[in-house]
Amino acid sequence: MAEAVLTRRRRRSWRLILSGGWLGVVVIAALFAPLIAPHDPLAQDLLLQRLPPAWMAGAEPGYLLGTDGLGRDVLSRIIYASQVALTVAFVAAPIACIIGSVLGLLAGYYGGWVDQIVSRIVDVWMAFPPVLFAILLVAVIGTGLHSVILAIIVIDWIRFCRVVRAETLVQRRMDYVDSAHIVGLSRIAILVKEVLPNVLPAIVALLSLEMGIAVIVEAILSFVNLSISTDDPTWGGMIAEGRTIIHFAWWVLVFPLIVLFLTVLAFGQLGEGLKDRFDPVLQ
Amino acid sequence: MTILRAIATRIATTLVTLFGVAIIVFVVIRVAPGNPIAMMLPPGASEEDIARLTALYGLDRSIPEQFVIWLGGVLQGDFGTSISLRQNVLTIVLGRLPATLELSLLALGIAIVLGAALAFVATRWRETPAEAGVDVVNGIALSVPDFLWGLALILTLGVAWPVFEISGRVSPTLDLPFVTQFYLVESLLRLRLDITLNLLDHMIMPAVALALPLAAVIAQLLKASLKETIRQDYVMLARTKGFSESRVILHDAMRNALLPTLTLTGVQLTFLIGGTVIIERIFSYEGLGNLAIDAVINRDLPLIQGIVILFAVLFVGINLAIDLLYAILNPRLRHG
Amino acid sequence: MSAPLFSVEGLSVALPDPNRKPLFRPRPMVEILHEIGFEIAEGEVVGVVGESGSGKTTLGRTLVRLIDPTGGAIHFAGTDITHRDDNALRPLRRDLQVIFQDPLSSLNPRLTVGRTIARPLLFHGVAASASEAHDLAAATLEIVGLPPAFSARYPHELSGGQRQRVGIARAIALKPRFVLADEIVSGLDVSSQAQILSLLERLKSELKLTVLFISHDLSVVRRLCDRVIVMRGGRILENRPTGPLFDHPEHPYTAELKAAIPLPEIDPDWLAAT
Amino acid sequence: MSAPFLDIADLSIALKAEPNHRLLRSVSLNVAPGEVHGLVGESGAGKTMIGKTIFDILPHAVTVLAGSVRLGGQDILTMRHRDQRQLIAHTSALIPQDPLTALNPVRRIAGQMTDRLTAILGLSRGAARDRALQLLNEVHIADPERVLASYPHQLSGGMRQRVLIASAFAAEPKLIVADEPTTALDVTVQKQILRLIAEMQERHGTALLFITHDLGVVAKICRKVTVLFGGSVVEDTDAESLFAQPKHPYTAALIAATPRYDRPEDSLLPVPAEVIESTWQEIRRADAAWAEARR
Repeated sequence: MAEAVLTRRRRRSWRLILSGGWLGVVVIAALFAPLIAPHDPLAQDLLLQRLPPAWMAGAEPGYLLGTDGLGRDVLSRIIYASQVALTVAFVAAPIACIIGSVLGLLAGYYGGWVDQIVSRIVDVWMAFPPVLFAILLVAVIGTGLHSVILAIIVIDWIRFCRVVRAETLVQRRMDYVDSAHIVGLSRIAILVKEVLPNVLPAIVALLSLEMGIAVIVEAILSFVNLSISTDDPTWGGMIAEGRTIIHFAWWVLVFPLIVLFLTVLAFGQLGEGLKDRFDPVLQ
Repeated sequence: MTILRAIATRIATTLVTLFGVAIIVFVVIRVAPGNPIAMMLPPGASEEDIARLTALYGLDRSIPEQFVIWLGGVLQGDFGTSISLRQNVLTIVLGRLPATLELSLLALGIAIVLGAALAFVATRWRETPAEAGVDVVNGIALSVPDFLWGLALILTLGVAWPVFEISGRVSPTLDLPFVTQFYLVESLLRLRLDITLNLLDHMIMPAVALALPLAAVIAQLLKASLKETIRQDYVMLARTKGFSESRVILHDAMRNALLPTLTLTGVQLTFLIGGTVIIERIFSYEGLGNLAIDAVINRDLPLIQGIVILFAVLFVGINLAIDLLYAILNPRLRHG
Repeated sequence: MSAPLFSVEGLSVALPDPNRKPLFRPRPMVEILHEIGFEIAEGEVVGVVGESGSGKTTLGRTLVRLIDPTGGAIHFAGTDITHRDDNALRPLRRDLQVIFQDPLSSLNPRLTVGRTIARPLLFHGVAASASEAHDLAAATLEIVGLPPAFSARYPHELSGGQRQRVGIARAIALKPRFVLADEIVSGLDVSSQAQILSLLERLKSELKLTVLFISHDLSVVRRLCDRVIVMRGGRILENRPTGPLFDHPEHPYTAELKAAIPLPEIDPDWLAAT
Repeated sequence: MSAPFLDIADLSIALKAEPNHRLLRSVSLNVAPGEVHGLVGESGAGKTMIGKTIFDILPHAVTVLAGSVRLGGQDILTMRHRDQRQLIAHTSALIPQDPLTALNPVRRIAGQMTDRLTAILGLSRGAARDRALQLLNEVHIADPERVLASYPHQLSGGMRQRVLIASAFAAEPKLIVADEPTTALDVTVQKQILRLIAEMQERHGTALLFITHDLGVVAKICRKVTVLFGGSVVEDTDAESLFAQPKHPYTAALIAATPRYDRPEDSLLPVPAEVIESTWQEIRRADAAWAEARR
């Protein structure tokens, strides 16, 4: 038994190391983009259009991952684009998390009319296809980083709300809540001091996962040309361009896609790993 | 009698939800700056022309007034006229709906088969490398959304090793003798298997992209549920009767494990259908989602409203159906 | 004789029926307790026995106002607490403590044993500072027979019997006037059960505890209680001092319950006897 | 006295990951046809593990180190898997602990009572149904047709336990293992169910292994008793002498710890720490000898 637990724990710590490591790389790339990027991400050069990656025939050695349809360096654009992606992840997801978690805790713990109101709002939100909702919002309030963040918060808070409400309902039925009641703690104190610590691991795991989802939503908005301005590099924007010239220059699509893929995967796995870390029973 | 009243209550809350959706869409798209009429007319159109068309579409009235007029129309089955396509909204939307439904159902089928198979393998060969493998696959499929799977499939099976078609619903060169928009169903009914194959050739990659996250969710829920179930005394009792482990899982545990999975799958199915919006865009698939994005970009207010309402009806209907199905399958509720 | 610590008159409770869940609608209410009345004197240990569905657990939870009564009155130490809200009850909570049946569920899994015991002490001002509360918690652990070092442990690191001792420590740390013990030995092995019971016996004489001891096991109740209440179907059938109740049961159901207990001695006729 | 039907000899079991730490320590136990044999111990003593070994449904993480489990002379631990499942299905049955969880909530009683008869013993549906009705009559169920058509949640706890007892006897097994069959029941129901088990066992002449933690129940229903502690047998004797003259101090302490309403002062006595310690010392000595012998 102990052996099995050890193996599982080892697998878990590998998950944390790998996902945390990759996200560390992305954060560094975003923070030090001007120092790391070999070229200006906006510099167009029509003579250097669609250069293949450095290891292929016809490549220029200075352009490691090739150039896009306007002759801009793919690697530099990927590095600069991580700034937008991480801004969205670290601003939009936490705000959505706070709004959704607070409402979910209140609805799950107090029940009654509080729960009725929150649940009806959630019902309405659930009746929208989230991606379409986000696209609609950005189309209405106009493109730009602030709009994108606002749209993600608007569509994302209910995911926290639903999970936290369900988890709170489970915890509320435990005897330790009754015994805190017996002590005389007020309802809000029980919610904050007794219930919240037991719901927190689920929130942390979801927050990490939703940071990845925020990055994806931004990419989708860029893909349909509705994110920030068209010039500034975003992974989604690069993918959209790559999709149109996929038969001539696959690398314009492939490299941002791989980076996006790994980033989203890392956020998800980090969440799972953290959830286990937080669980005292597994320690 | 009580059952009827219960169903009536449930339908009433459903209508409240739809009303909420209608209000939100209506208000959100009308606070948008810019006049959509100006966008549809050629540059240089006179102020007079713009004003005339604005009045024609009722856009010169106050928002509550517009809402009442629109709602009155909707209740009579009139969703208005599309500004960009100049056609009846309901006709356009219902014309595109079959394409999206066929894609979603194909994806759902793939997800259920794949998810159930993974859960079975992980349970039958639990605590072996097979289970660990399923966990890893699941973990990846869970955290990577359909958008990325779609692009990855285009790159691999569409471009690098071109096995499947990467755009459209059916090859334009094919002559389609169909009367409905349910091409896949109709081609099967008319035994035009050549067309069926061509349709599947286009649909398989978007369907798999949509199915993968849902398959992972189903596999994860079902596996957890099966693991819980096979620890139950009645499963142990079945084992002592001399049945094989596979039979015990399929015969004595699967049905119990499916019930909790089913309730959670309803919500996930709406996520899948919501995913068609971007997946159809990526694969240039002529469905409702692709239409929706065009409508947003063109500021086609009546069309956007129509599409969102249709999605909402679909989603709410699915959740209602899942609740009823759960009640039918659970003997505890049936005979309660 | 002094005034009783608890007095209960005509107490009725209705709860949502757990066996019926109509689709999309709240569960119908069923009456669990029907006009119950009894008293508990200060320093008395009263047993409540009954089979499942007798309403004994609901009775206990209603006395400490975890459940709202639908009728009747509950007086505790001269105060009417029947419909007091949380805020008004708070000053009394210190004197109304509970030991729960399942310590794994009643101890917060994310709090150490020490914090679980110390938190109420700080809350009610029994301890003035965190360190004083910690010392008191450690001392209480010793009273219930656990090493003070257990303060730092989490509930899942303890055995069933040890967890139940922590549950007892949390309840008595506040020096309450009344403790409700709800089936506290039913999940334990015979040997842990005997240990917990002798601990309770010791605490009863040392701390002069007033206890309502709920159990399905007549033998356990006989050992510990001064008086026994026999319940069935939400009603009290018998409420008498322990000795007479066991020696000469008045209600046939009490006699039936007694006869159904298998004693650890060979008796070939027991099975056939009805 | 006839040859034992169940014959467990020197059975040792451990976690695969920790083969040196045995969960069952050279356990021997046999039950003859027509005999009711009690298997007593506190939680963790290994009683349920023995029950699982008899049906070879131990968890994956556990492995048998040594010993044999014979059913009618054949060692199920060394048989081909298919033959073993057949042998178990034909000769042995389990009465489980909790009637609330031992019936599948989504299947009707009829299917659950007859599936072994139709799928493994090859009876026709009609014949299996007749057999089920007959058995429900035997366990004094007044309305067997209705019970067969019911789902478990429509029956009371005592009724479900009757159904489970009837199913256990369905295939005329030679051996029945009853794993704490009355622990989850109220005392008055427990007495009825004990009476019913004894009656059925006598009528069918089955060998019955009765697993329980309750010495009171043992005294009322068992002829022979095996007492387990820490995965090893501390005492194996007939019930009369166990209660009159317990040989092992742990057995004596266990009897003294058992509650009894007729003697409140000298029952419910905590098991003395010295007894626990000396019993563990015996076990550690046996462990050392066993490890030596295996080397």
